[in-house]
This record gives sequence, structure tokens and C-alpha cells, in this order.
Amino acid sequence: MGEVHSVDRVVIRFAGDSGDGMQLTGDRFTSDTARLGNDFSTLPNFPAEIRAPQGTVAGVSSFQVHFADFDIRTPGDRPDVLVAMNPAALKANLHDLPRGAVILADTADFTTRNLAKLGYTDNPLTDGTLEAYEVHGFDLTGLAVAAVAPFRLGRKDAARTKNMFALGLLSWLYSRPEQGTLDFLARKFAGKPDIRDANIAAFKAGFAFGETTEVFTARYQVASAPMPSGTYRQITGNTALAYGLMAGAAKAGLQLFLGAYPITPASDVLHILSRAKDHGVITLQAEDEIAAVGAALGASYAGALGVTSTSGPGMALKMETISLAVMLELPLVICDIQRAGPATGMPTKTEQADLFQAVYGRHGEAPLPVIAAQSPGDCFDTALEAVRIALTYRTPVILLSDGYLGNGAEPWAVPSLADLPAIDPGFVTEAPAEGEFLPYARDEKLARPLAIPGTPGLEHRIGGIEKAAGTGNVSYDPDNHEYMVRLRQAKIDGIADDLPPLVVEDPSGRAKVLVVGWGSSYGPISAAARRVRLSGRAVATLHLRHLNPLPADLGDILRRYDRVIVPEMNLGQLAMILRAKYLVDCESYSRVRGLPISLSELAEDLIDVIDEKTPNDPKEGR
Amino acid sequence: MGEVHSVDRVVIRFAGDSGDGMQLTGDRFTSDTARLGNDFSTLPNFPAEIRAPQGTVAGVSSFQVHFADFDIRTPGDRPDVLVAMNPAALKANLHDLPRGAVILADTADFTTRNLAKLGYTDNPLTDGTLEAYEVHGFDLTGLAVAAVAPFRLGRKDAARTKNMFALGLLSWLYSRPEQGTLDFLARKFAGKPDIRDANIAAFKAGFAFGETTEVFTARYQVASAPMPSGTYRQITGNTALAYGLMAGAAKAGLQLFLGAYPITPASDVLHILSRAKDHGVITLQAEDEIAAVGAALGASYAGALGVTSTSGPGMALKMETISLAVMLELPLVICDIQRAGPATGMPTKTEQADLFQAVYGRHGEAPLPVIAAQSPGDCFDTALEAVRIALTYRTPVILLSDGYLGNGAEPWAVPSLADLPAIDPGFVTEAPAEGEFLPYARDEKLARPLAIPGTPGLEHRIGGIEKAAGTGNVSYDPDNHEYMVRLRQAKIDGIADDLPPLVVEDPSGRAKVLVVGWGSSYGPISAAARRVRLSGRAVATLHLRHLNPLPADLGDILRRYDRVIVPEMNLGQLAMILRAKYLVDCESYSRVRGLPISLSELAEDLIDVIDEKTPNDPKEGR
Amino acid sequence: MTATAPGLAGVPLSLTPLNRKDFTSDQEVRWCPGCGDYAVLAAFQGLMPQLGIKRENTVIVSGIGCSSRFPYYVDSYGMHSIHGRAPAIATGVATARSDLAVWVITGDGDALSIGGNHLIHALRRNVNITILLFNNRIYGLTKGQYSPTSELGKVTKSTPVGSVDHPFNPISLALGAEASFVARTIDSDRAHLTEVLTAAVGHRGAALVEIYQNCPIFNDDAFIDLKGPKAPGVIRLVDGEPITFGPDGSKSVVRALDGTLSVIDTADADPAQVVVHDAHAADPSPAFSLSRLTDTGVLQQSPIGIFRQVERPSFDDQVRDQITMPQPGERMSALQGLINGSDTWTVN
Amino acid sequence: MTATAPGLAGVPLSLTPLNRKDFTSDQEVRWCPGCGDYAVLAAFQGLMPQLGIKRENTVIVSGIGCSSRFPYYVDSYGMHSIHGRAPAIATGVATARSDLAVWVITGDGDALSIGGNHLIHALRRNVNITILLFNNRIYGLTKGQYSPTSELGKVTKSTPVGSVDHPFNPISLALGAEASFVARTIDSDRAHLTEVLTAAVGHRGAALVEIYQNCPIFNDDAFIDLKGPKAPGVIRLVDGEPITFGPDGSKSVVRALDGTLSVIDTADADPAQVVVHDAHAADPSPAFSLSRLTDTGVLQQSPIGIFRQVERPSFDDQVRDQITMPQPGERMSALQGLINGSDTWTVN
Ligand SMILES: Cc1ncc(C[n+]2csc(CCOP(=O)(O)OP(=O)(O)O)c2C)c(N)n1
Ligand SMILES: Cc1ncc(C[n+]2csc(CCOP(=O)(O)OP(=O)(O)O)c2C)c(N)n1
Ligand code: SF4
Ligand code: SF4
Ligand SMILES: [Mg+2]
Ligand SMILES: [Mg+2]
Repeated sequence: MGEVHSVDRVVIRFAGDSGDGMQLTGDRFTSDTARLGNDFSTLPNFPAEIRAPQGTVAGVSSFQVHFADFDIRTPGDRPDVLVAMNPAALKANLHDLPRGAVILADTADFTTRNLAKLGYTDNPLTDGTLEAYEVHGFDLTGLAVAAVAPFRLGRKDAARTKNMFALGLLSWLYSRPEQGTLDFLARKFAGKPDIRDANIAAFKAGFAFGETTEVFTARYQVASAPMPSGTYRQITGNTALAYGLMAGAAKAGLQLFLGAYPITPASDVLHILSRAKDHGVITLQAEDEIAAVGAALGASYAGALGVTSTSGPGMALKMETISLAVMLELPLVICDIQRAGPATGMPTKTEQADLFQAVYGRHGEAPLPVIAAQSPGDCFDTALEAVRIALTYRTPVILLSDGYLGNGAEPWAVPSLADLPAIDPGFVTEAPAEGEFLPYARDEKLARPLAIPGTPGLEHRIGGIEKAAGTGNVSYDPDNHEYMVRLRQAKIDGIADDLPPLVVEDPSGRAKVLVVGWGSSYGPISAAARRVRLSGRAVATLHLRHLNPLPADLGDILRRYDRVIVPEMNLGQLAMILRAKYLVDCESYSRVRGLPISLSELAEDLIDVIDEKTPNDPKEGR
Repeated sequence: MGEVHSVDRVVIRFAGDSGDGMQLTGDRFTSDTARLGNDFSTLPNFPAEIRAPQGTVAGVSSFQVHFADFDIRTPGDRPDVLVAMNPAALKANLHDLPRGAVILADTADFTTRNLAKLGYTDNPLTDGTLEAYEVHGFDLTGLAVAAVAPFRLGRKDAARTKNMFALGLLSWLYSRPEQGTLDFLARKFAGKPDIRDANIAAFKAGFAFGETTEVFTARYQVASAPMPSGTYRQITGNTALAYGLMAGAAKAGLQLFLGAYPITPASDVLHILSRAKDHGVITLQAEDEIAAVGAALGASYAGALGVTSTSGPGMALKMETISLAVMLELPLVICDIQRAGPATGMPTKTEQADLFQAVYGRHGEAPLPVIAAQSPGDCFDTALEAVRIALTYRTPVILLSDGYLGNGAEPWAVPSLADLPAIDPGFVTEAPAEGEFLPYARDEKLARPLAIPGTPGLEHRIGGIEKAAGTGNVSYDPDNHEYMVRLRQAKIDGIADDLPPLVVEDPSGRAKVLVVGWGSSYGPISAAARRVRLSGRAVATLHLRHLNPLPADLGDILRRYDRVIVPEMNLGQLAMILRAKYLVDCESYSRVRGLPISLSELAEDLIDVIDEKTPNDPKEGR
Repeated sequence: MTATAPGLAGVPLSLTPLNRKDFTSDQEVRWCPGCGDYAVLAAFQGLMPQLGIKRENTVIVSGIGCSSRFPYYVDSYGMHSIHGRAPAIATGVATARSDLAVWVITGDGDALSIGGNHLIHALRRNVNITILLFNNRIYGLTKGQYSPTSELGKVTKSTPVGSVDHPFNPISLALGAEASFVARTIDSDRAHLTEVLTAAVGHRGAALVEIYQNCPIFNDDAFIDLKGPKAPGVIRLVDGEPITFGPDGSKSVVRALDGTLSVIDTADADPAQVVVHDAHAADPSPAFSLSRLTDTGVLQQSPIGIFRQVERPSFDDQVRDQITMPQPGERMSALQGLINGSDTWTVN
Repeated sequence: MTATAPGLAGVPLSLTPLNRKDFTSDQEVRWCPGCGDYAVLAAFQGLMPQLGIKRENTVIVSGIGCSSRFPYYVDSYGMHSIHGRAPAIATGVATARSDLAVWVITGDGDALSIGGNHLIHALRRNVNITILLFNNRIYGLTKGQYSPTSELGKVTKSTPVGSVDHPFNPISLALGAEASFVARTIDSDRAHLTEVLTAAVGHRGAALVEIYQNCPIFNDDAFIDLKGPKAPGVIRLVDGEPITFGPDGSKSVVRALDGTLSVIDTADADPAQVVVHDAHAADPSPAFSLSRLTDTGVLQQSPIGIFRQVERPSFDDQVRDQITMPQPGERMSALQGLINGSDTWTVN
């Protein structure tokens, strides 16, 4: 033993019962990976039930981590290694494994009875059905229990340390440092020394087991990835989103007010901001989504930065109030962490199918800006951008993230807040030298002046009835209505004028096919494009942050290519918007599986498209 | 006197204070017009306030009726005659009058004080500012009070009869029969003989005044319009809609259940159906729009025909539940009587800006059929069609009407119910001979079997979580989700296969410009097209009832024309959908004034388009 | 033949006796081990065959939450709807059909947070539905945020330094909302559960049953002091009986001059002073005062049983009474008459 | 300098005295002639200058309905929002800012039908807002449908043969929802209106004031029997006083043994038996029993005044107590620390 192979990338999936601590195990492994300077990307996968019956497929919880010595973009389509803590975990995940994958199973649970419950007549670990894989079965539970025997825990608590045993083993196998996990356990169980020590012992025993068992012919190492210099941390999308909102509020000098109602996968935004009370953040868990956005709107009216966060069903409920915000022209940030729909759908699965709702889902002509984040870390920048737009243009802004971004993690170069531009809320504080205050007057961006309650001399009333230009008084005048409808639209359309030029990625400059994406499909698209390019073909990619209004230079770009492919986790929503706006035959590449788009499938499909389109193009380096 | 001129069409607008009974007066005039066999179209215009302060512009209520000896399509852009019961009514309506229009004013209210309140320093009736019009001022109030003196009413009640005096005068002027109004008054005030007799006296006095006064040099008559044979009545869109829903339920042999929450301009649907209890109709005034649609969905689940009716803000609130209905695949009819938005907007004004919300306004991929009515009477057929689709395809259907259709009236050839095709709800009543009942199996239209509670042996559970094909059990399987998302879409798309071919109107067959419309813009579009054709130019028109899915032959039709113009009372919603779907450069013709599109403006604009496009086209008959 | 309990009048009786298994669906039950929901499901499945009604005439409508998975596990008709809306949907079901036994399953978040309005309106209207409110004083399904029944100061994911929302007392709220049947029971007392649910479904009109339900994962032992037949804090309400409780009835509920209730040692109480429970009082005030005996913070004391049960016409019955459906043969001609109206003219 | 009434603590005082005209906006008032809303507006505009607070620190949030046009007519900050949502929006305003006097204007449909949930949650949370609920027992703005407070059998456009919905008693509902301040007044009694509104705005926490308001157009004379100082059916509640009413105090409110209240002739009443009103009772039960003295049908008898007024920390105060905003100079560095977290690594 002791031989160490270098590999460039590995995908490991930890899977077990909901109670087996797989999320924690994966998270720890990821942290250690981060410390080694690998690039990584993670995909937690929760069961729909809180704790479905033990040993059932429905109760399997998993965590996938992809780490590499280069810049990666996705958590990986298919795991190289599956850690299966019980037969259900094996059954639930087997179909995702490529031939030759390593299966590391805890045999403790592979009893005839448990297997029978799952419909197995024989033990798959030993009946030869897994011969396409490299299967290693160990009694991880037994080994862990033995390792923690000195601590006299109950049987249940002792068995629970098996996840740390497994983590120790994997840490050994992939040459991860031990210290991070040891420190973490010491912190986490500081109040329960027995549990702490047992977990530490189990972890060390797992590590030692790798060292001593002769099963593994080699261990592996993945070198650190070249990354731009900076200070990094691991971050999930929901955390980055919360921090981005806080940064935006701080940059604008406003108090952040979050009104929210819990809903998967958005609840963490509420949880994280609820812990930020010492940063002046107010959170309100409202009675429902309507009250949540209502309170946020009230807070914005009062001069705070009102924000609300939710997922699809909650978005549907908020629309009437958002329409009011459009009419009032008040700043407001609405975060939609999308999940698979319609209706309740698959709450723990990801999707990008709320774009239509965000852009078009209100009664009347109620235009508002819609922007989307492309990676967990990017949620920070997108949140900041949402705050900027909301305050600059006095408008509600919808920010689209999704379950994959929200829960997924990646290394993130922590920005220096001092370097970020300030945002000026530009409240009017004094009555005009002459004439009356006109709350619906316009600046050069068509934004209106905001005077918050408490400002003397600027008392005025706003409301949801159509308002006269300038004064904001109630008006039923037909011409005024037409004017105001077009003005609200023009204000939003005008946001495009301030956007930086789009950047198309096309290293060879020869691409005839353009792939346009938005949101979390950034990972699969850019990874697939890299693979396509490595195959010697040229492909251009363009990722949109701003979905409404669309950037001013987008039409020209689209028209430059022979084919435009739009991969989305929906039935082609962005594709349809682009077609309408630019009359370009954008083709939808649609996957609606509740999972990120498969990068290898996408890469293959793109290659087919390119080869068909440019059959005579010489393939360099092939 | 006594000379009678024949004219082919007249537009009269009755205008006065909210309390002056203008709606009633207009309605009566219309009924008498109907009796004469004229074609007609009406446009009531309510103030936003229930009863704004007397004598203010905000408190003016008006009713416009257009009647003619030929087939007309709109209530007319500009009145030929304005009946102004007070100075505010004159002020509020003057700008709509063409030069030469007749103004018939009640001088009683034109006091210096009242005029001053409105900003008049002089009496406009006499100061010469109205010289472009034919102005007739009478003390209608005084004349009416004098006429009813024998009945010893209080001053207020006596003055109230002035509307009947005015109606009598107008009836004389336009040669309307007296009997209808006399019968009506007898019925309406059967319980209050004094009031009845006073109103009758005022009406007759008005008529006699026309006969005796020497002011009018002639009276007019409008011959009856040639109409297809049949039994006719006057009908508003909301009434026709309610009757259409009842007819649909009756044809399907189901009980009609309406869940609704009052909202302008949809409340009348609730009112009308609430009066149909002896037809087995259940109505529930729910606590809000969400409960209204929820109760309707529950009723549908229980085997009734669930319907809900509302307007824009209420639609926004219903969307989450509608998304559930999409997932459950239950029949449900959702009627949106659109009004001007966004937010509260202009509740008493019309608009067509909820199309986007109807087609795209839900989270996740939640496709459903959307259809629209084109005229008051057509609301009946559209409601029937909604019921047919909902029951055949087991789906919620959104029916779009609007304030103009809902409140506007026209003559309507009453259909014979016996001639309408039956609708088969096709409930499953028996357990399958073998195997289990599969509530999510599919027929050839991809519709699922419906077994309602109470059916033995078919007990099953449905819900908003993604369901396994066939069984309908909860499923988180990625492939199943993808399958079900596409299946729900395919089911809705498939509705297009059963639609009759579209009919393009192009009498000359030479048109190069196609005008595509939907909903209530039918009137202005077809009237404008007629005017364009009368000018010797060719134009084609196409009106869509089915907006989602779009008819199968639409794409081919659009591609046949040089230009496609889409007039809508929004910022181009249908235009955008057509562009996306067919990549045809459909041009939006957009008017957002809370009023029907002006037919003369549209006609002129279409002529410009045609002349630019086909400058060398010889204009026949010009 | 239909059932005789007023709440079930109109629901056809089963011709063959049914048993618990008839009400067990083929779906695997997926609550956490030890969840109180299991006990309620078991009591329900045990109770249903006793009602004698046809299985196919049972409809269970639920919202969203752990408890709202309930209908999947019962082999009847059922709908797992959306968050908070079950009472509205059930109102439609119950109004459209007089031959169904309609149940609503909901949680403290589902019923009292997002669904609060539908709940109070269903109660005031007195729709003939039976509502089981699983109160675990926490949001289970979304993994542990505080709910409208969580005690002040509750530390949860969304209240890391303690909640500041004064909780609802669901019984007080229901009484304030004009409810005609209001009761409380607890997952750990199967006999009581069965008894209360039987009374609830037998009541004509809206019956609200609050069920204290333990969530071992996110709010374990919230009802620990009310568990077991000897629990000192459980105040059992029995109609017509004096309200005493605790070991050997050592505590008594007495009424002060201002009408409020308090608990004193039975030893110190004049027997004439001890409140005799009257669930049928026309005025909801006595039931309301009883509801205030529940602790507002961590639970140590709470009444269980039927607080109020009065007769009032049910909404759906009254709606149906106003409606006449013409005979099938006459429906179309009646409608034709309506559509024609009184004011037609004919063009030939 | 801030106001001294607890409900206004934190709201700065005006340096110059204000008068009614300062609270009159330039918008023309557009209610129907004779509408009760005029009287409430007048009382409000008369009261505001008395409070002494800065005009610009007043915010009025309303929903949709005739009454909800109110904010347009008051020259302060205001928002005419959407139907039913004013309490939620006001919760945001009041929580974000401690220096504002926040009013909610709502109607019986707005507050109790579509907005019922927000209302009960604002009450239980005890947000520092003053809610004026204009109860005309009808939907005015939509031209006359019945509302959740309309009496049974009410004939309206949507109930042509009479409503079958049992109405809410807004006072009972509010008490069931844990309200800390609950009162009722009437448009026709200007002095009483002013007195009650003054107490309400002075209360810290959510104050609900139900105002009986006549709608001459769609529900005229709904309160005719309660109009005028001598109205026989008005039961005036005065804290600390025995509850008698009617001509010469000829009627008295007495408590039965079961805690319920009834009205008897004063002549027949033992003075000791007459209920003495205690608005400050910790237990809401006495107030609840008083609320049941209101007729459920057409109104002939109803208590007005303050039913309940107890101290309980307000939601927004408690929220703010948990929060510390770093000094401006430190905010960014504190945030930088949070964002960095404890687990960073550096790439050079
Ligand atoms: C519109 C909407 N908002 C939020 C959610 C998320 N959600 C699901 S269940 C739930 C609360 C569950 O709590 P409770 O009703 O007490 O049920 P329990 O899980 O405790 O049985 C929430 C907030 C949702 N599904 N839909
Ligand atoms: C979402 C929504 N639903 C319905 C309406 C229509 N609507 C406006 S006010 C109102 C009820 C008014 O009644 P109430 O609150 O009692 O106020 P009032 O007019 O009697 O003062 C309704 C149903 C609306 N504006 N928005
Ligand atoms: S989370 Fe709690 S309530 Fe939900 S199933 Fe688990 S134990 Fe039961
Ligand atoms: S309708 Fe009634 S409530 Fe509305 S303004 Fe007129 S009188 Fe007042
Ligand atoms: Mg709960
Ligand atoms: Mg009202």
C-alpha cells in the first residue's frame, strides 16, 4: 500500500438513509477538498419526506461532490465512486453509475430481510449482478461500533458514527487532510464530549482502516486547481444570495428587511438572514407568501430595502402584490429559488420553469426586470445587481435562482466589499424650492423621486389605481393611462441601455453554432462547450444574466450564427422569448428531469449539431 | 314639424351624474331600438366611485348606444348626439364629439355656482364656445317637475323623473315606439303607483315636448337592419357568459357550481348565476378569489362543473390553485373579465392585457387552454366551448372576456339548446374487468379517466406532487417527471387537432395585409376592415377564438401575407406569441386607453399600411 | 339507506361490514419513526369501519405538510392539495354533494398560518366537514421553523434567538370564528382520539378537532406533560361533569366573579363552585373561558375533549335547500325559457 | 422629543401646533352623499392635530373598498394598496420604522373576507398599528354584495333569496385572535369616535377599532337603532363602571352562573349583580362574553366602547430589540467578516 495515483478529477456520491448523515459527510469531504485547493462543485439530493421509513428507496439522501485539479463547472453527471450505506442507497443510485465505477457499501444492512423489502432475492453485492463495477463491501457499521466501544454509547449512537468511519476511509483513499474534520467535530460536539470523542475515533479508525486493509491497491490524489489568486471559501447559492442582499443594503446604507414564508428550497435564505440580526437585518416569517411580500413592500415604502424570497408556488401567490409594486414604482427584490413544478411538483428537485411566470405572470401590463444567477457564488453578484436595479429604477426586481444553485456549493473568491461600487438610494429629503413635490416626475432613467415617510413637506399618497403622470393622483384619463403604461414599459426597457456589452465565449472565433443559456445551466453548458472544443470543434457560448429587458446587443449576436441552441431545464421558455423578440430561429434544448442538464449528453448533442451544420470543417487535434 | 329623415346610423351618448339614472335610460332606449329591428351595440361607462360628489366630472356616468339599419360591430367612436344632464357631463364628454354633433343639455344645473366649481367662468351653452356643435338647452328638470306636479312627489323624487323626460324626447326625436318603456315602467314601479305614474307622465311629456316644441326641424328614423332570421334578444356579455356556462353544464348533465368573489367588471356573472337557483345552479360567494377557485375545483372533483369568474387581480391570486388543477387534470372553467391594469388599475375600464398571465402566468410548466370571446353574444358560444374543452380534456380552461364585452350589449339570435351538441363528461363508473383502475391512464386525446367520489371500487388519491404515469402515485423519478411534463403539454397542444379550420375574411381575395385579432377588438377590427374595403382597398382579417393552443393552420395563413397587423388593447401580447411560434414578423398595433380601439383611427392606419405596401394597387371604386 | 349521525345523514351505508384493512391503501407510510401522525392514522382507520358508511363515499382533502400526506394512506377518495387551501376545496366538495363524508386534514402551519382565513370562514359558514388539525407546534415538512402555535421564545431555524410572535390558541380562535363544534385531543390517547373524532364526524356542520401531535424530529416532547392517562396537566372535559383533574382529581376548575376560570386544589374548592362542563351552551363564552386554561408557553396544562357542540344549520344544507334542479327532462326547456328572456323579437 | 402615549412613543412631536386643515389633502372627497365615511374622516382630521406628532410621521395604509379611499383625503404619507393586504403592508412599515404612527384603514370585506388572515395575524403578533375597520355590513365599492358581517337572510345582488352565511362578530374574532386592544364605535357619535380612536392610537400594539358605518346606498339604516345619544340599543362600555344602558339606564348587563351575560331590567337587578366593566382584565373571557351581547341578525343591541385593552410587548418593538445595526463606520467591516466566514483559504 501507500502507492498514490494522481487523477485530475473524481466524482463521489455519498448515499444513505435520511438519518445516516450523508449531507454532513459530503459537506465535510467538500471542505477538506476545498482546503486542498481543488476546484469543486456539489449536488445535494434530499428525499421528499423528512425521514421516510428506514431502508426504503424513498428515504435515500445523497450528496455528490465533484473535485478536480482544474476549473470545473458541474457536480458531474455520473459518480466515479458511490458510497452506499444501505441496500436502498445502492438501489436508488445504481442506474447513475458508469461501468467500472467503484461501489463502497456498508454490508451491515444487507440482510436478507432488508433486501427482500427492496425486492432483491439475492445479495447484489455478491450475486454477480454488479460485475460491471468495482465493488467493495465492508461492515462499516460494525467497524465503527467496534472503534467507539470505549465510549459506552448506546447501540444507536454508536452505530451513528458509521458516517464518520466512511468519511475517514474516503479521506484516506483520496488523500484528504484529517485536521479539518477533527476540528469540526471538536467544535460541533463541544457540549457532548462522549459523542465528540466517539466520532473522532470513528473517523480516525476509518482512515486507519484504509491504511491497513489490503483491499485498495492504491490511493488517489487530485492536485490543487489553478485559480485566480484571492481568498476563497466554500459557499452555497442560498448563502451567497443572502450575503449579496446584505452587501447591497450596506452599500446603499439601508436596513435590509426580509419578509418570507418557509418553502423548499428557499427557506435557507430566511434562515441565514435570521442569523444576521447583529448586522441590522430584520426578518419576518410571515403568515403566508402574500403577507411576506406585502411586509417587504411596506418596509421598502418606509425606506428599508424590502426583499422577499420563495419558490414557485409562493411566487404565484405574490404576483398581485408585485403588480402593486410595479404600479407604485417602489424598490423591491423578489428571489425565486425555483423548484420542479407545476403545483407542488417535486419540491426538492431543481428546475428553471418559472421564467415565464417571472416575465409575464401578472395581470395588466406590469413589466419588471428579471435577472438570474449562474452559479452558487454568482448568487452574490446577482443579488447585488438586483439591489442596484431596484433602487436605481424604483422597481420590483425578480431574481431567479434554483434548487441546484441554492443548495449546491463551490469555491468562491470572497469579494472585498470596499471594492464594490456604492449604491445611491437617492431619497428626496427636501421640498422643492418652488412648486409642489411631484412623486411621479421622472429622471433621465425615467425613475421617479422617492420621499420616505418622515420627510417633512413631501407628504403624498400612492396607490394601485392608475396615476396621473407627475402628481401621482388618481387618474382615469385614457390618454394618461396609455402614457403611463408605455412609460412604465420604457423605464424597464431602458435598463438595457446601462448594461455592459455581452461577452460571447468562442476561443477559436470560428464557431457557427451559438449556445445561449441562463441561470444554473451555466455549469453544464460551459463544461459541455469545453468538451466540444477539446474535440476540436468550435462552439460559441453566451450566458445571460439579464432576462428582462434583454441586453441591447443580443439581437446582433444571435443573428451572427447559423444555429442558436438554448439549453434549459424547462420546455423552452427563454428560447420562445428570444424567438419573439428577435425573430431568430433559436432552438430549444429542453430537459425537465428535476436535475441539472447532463453535460456529457449536451456535449454529444452539440457535437451532432455542429457536425451536421459544418460537416466539412476540419477538426483540429482530433 | 313632423318631417322625418331617414338615416342609416346614429350614436347617442346619455351622460349625467351617477344618480341621474343614465344607465337605465340608455338601456331603455336600447331596448326600444332592438324592438325596431335595428342592429346596435352599447358601451356603458361607469365612474370609479359609487357616487362621487354631485356635479363633478368624476361622478359622470354615461351610456352610449350605436344603432343602425345595417350590421354594425362597435358602439361607435364618437357620438352624434350627446345628452348632457349637467355641466360636468358636458365637460367630461365634449372632447369625444365630432364637429356638428348635437348637444342636448338640461340647463337646470348650469348655474353660475355649478359652472364655477368646474372651472367655467361663463356658461358654455351660451358663450359661443360650442359653436362647432348644434346645441339645444332646455330646462329638462323644470319641465319634468312640472309634468309630474299632479303626483305630489317630494322635490327630489320629482326631479328624478328628468331622465324619463329626456328619454321621451329622444324617443320622439328618433321615432322610437313608446309602448316598451311604458310597459317597463309599469312593471318596475308596480309597487309604487305614484312613482310609476310620475315617470310615465314625465316620459310622455318628453315625447310631447318634442312634438310641440319648434326647436327641432326634423325627426329621424333608422330602418331595421337586415339580420338572419331567428328569435333575437338584447344581451350583455356577462349574461351570455352565464347562460353559456349553464347551457354547457346542462348539455353535460352536470350541476353548475360557481365559486366567485365580487370584482368589477366580473361581479355580474356571480349575480346572474345566483338568480338561477331554480336551474340547479350553486353559487358560492367565497372569502377571496383563492377560496373561490378552490371551492370550484373541489366541486369539479366531486363531479359538478366547477367554474370561477373574476378579473385581473383575482386571476393573479388564483394561479397557484389553477396550477394544482393542471396537475390534477380536473375540468375547471376560469372566466377572466379583463379590466385595465396593472394592480387596481382602472377597474371600470376595459383592456386585453391578461393574455400573458393566462398563457404563461404559472410556476413550472403548467399548460392550459385559453380561449376568448369576441362580442357580447359570442360569450355564450365561448363559454360552451370552454365547458367542452374542460370536460373532454380534463383540464382547467381560461376564458377571456373583458369589461367592454361584459357590460356591452348587442342583439343576439337566441340559440336553440336542442340543436347544440351534447357534451359527454364520460365519468368512469365501474371498476375495470381486470387489473387495477389507473386514474392517470390516457385515451386517444391523452385525457385521463375521471372517477368521482361515490364510485365503488375506484377509490384513489390525487395530489399536487408529480405523479407516476398511469397509477398517479407520487413519483420523484426524473424520467417520469420529464414524461409527465411533456405529456401534459402534448395533451393541451393536441386540442388544436380538433379545431375547425380558420376562416380568413378577404372578400376580394387580393389582400396583402392580414389583420389578426382576438377578443373584443373584433368589433373595431371588422368595422375598420369594412371601411377599408369600402375605400376600395383589400384587407384580410382573421379573428382567433383559441389562443392556446393556437390553431394548426394559423402558421400557414400568417405566412401568406406581406404584412400581419395585430391590434390589441395591450402592448402587443398576442403579437409576441405569434412571432415566437411562427417566426413571422407580426406587427403590434397597440392601444391602451381603457377603451375599445377606435375603428376610424384603425381604419385610417390600416389604409396607410396598405397604401405603403401596395402603392400601385389600383383602388377600385375610389 | 343512509347513516343516522346528523353529520353523516345522507351518506349511504355500506352493505357489507368493513374493517380497518379496507381503509388501508397500498402506499407505504412515510412519516419519521415515532411521529405522532401514525397514531392518528391508526385511530382513524380503526374508526372508519365503525361509521358504517360506504368507503367510496369518504373524501379526505388535505393541504401541505407532513400531516397532509394522510389521504395517501387511506383507501378512500382523497386529494392532497396545496398549502392552506384544503378547507376551501372541501367546501366545494361538501356543497356539491350531500352524500359524502368530507374530512380535512391539516397542520398548524397549514391551517393557522397560510390557511387561517379559509379555516375561520369554513367554521363561521358551518360547512359540513370534519377538520383534523394536527398541531405539532412546528413546521415539520419544511424542516423546523416555528409555527403560529409555537410558544414565545421558541428557538428554531427561522428564530435563532427566539420567536417574538404571540401564538394562537386554536380553540379560542375557532370559538371567536363562530365554530359550532370545537374539540381537542392528543395523539398519545387512542381512546380519546377515537371518541372525539366519532363525535366530530357525527356533528352536522364544521367540526374542528385540534390534535396535539408529537414531532420527534423538530419539536420532540412538546406535549410530554400531557402524555399518558395519568398526566397531571390534562384537563378532561366531559359534558355534564364537574371539571376536575390531576392525580385523584386533586385539581378543580372554578369560575371567578368576573367569569374567568382558574384552577385550585379540589381540597380548597366548594363543590358547588366547581365548573360543570356544558358543551351545548348556546353562548360560546363558557367554552372560550375554558380555552384560556391552556398554557400560552411550553405546555404543562391544557383541557382536552369537546369544548363546544351546538346545533346550527350547516352551510351546504342551506345552500342546497335554496336550489332546485329541474327534472332531467325539463332542464333544457327551463333553461331555454331563461335564455329567451321576456323581451325577444323575431326576424323572418 | 417624542410623543408620550405608549402607542406613539418614538414618534417625533411637531414643533408647531397643527390643525385640521393640515391634515386635509387637496383631493376632492368622493364618497356618496350621506356616507358614514365622511364622519369618520372628519373625526380623524380633528383628532390628528391633538396627538401633537409630526404630520410627516403619520402613515395610513388602506386596502380596497369605499372606506379604503381614506388615505387620499388626509395630508400625510399614505398608501392605497390592494384588497385585504393592508395589515401585512403596515406590518412591514411599522417593523421597519419605530418613528411612525401607522394606521390601517379597512372595510368589513377588506378586513374580514379577503384579508381575514392578515388581520388575525397582525392582532396576535401585536404589531404597533391602529386598525380602523369600517363595518357597513356590505360591499360598497363593488355595489352591494353581502359581506362577512351581513346578517343571515340578507338579500343582496349575490344572495337574491337571502344569505346563508352565519356572520362574524368582529370583536369576538379579534378576541379569539389574541388581540390586546379591541373596541367598537359608531360613525354617528363623533365624541365617542374621537375618544375611542385616541385610546386606540395611544395603545402600544395592534388596536382594532370596529366602526359601525352607514352606507346609505347599499345598506341604509343598518345601524339606525344604534344612532343618536339616546339610542336604546347602545350598550356603552366604560372601564370601571357598571354596564347599564337604555333610557335612564333601565337595562343592566348581568352575569349568569355559567359566566354568560344577559340583559335584564335594571329594576329587577341586584346592583351587586350588574357587571362592572374591566377592559384591563388579563383574561379575554369577560370581553368575549360582552362581545356576545351584539345581535347576530339585524342590529338592535350592541355594546360600543373599549372591550379590551391590555399591555403586551408589541411585535415590532421585540423584533427591533433583537437587532443591532452596526455603526455606519463598522457596518462594512462587520459584514466583510461574516462573508469571509471562518473557513477560508488563499490562492496566491
Ligand atoms: C404556497 C406554499 N408555501 C409554502 C410551502 C412550504 N410548506 C410546505 S408544508 C409547510 C408547513 C408545514 O407545517 P404544518 O402545516 O404545521 O405541517 P407539519 O409538516 O408540521 O405536519 C410549508 C411552509 C408550500 N408547499 N406551498
Ligand atoms: C383581489 C381583489 N378582489 C376583489 C376586488 C373587488 N373589491 C374591491 S372592494 C371590495 C369589497 C369592498 O367591501 P368592503 O371592504 O366592505 O369596503 P366598503 O366598500 O364597504 O367600504 C371588493 C370585493 C379587488 N379590488 N381586488
Ligand atoms: S418531521 Fe415531525 S411531523 Fe414530520 S413526519 Fe417527521 S416526526 Fe412527523
Ligand atoms: S357605496 Fe356606501 S360605503 Fe360606498 S361611498 Fe357610497 S355610501 Fe359610502
Ligand atoms: Mg406542524
Ligand atoms: Mg363594507
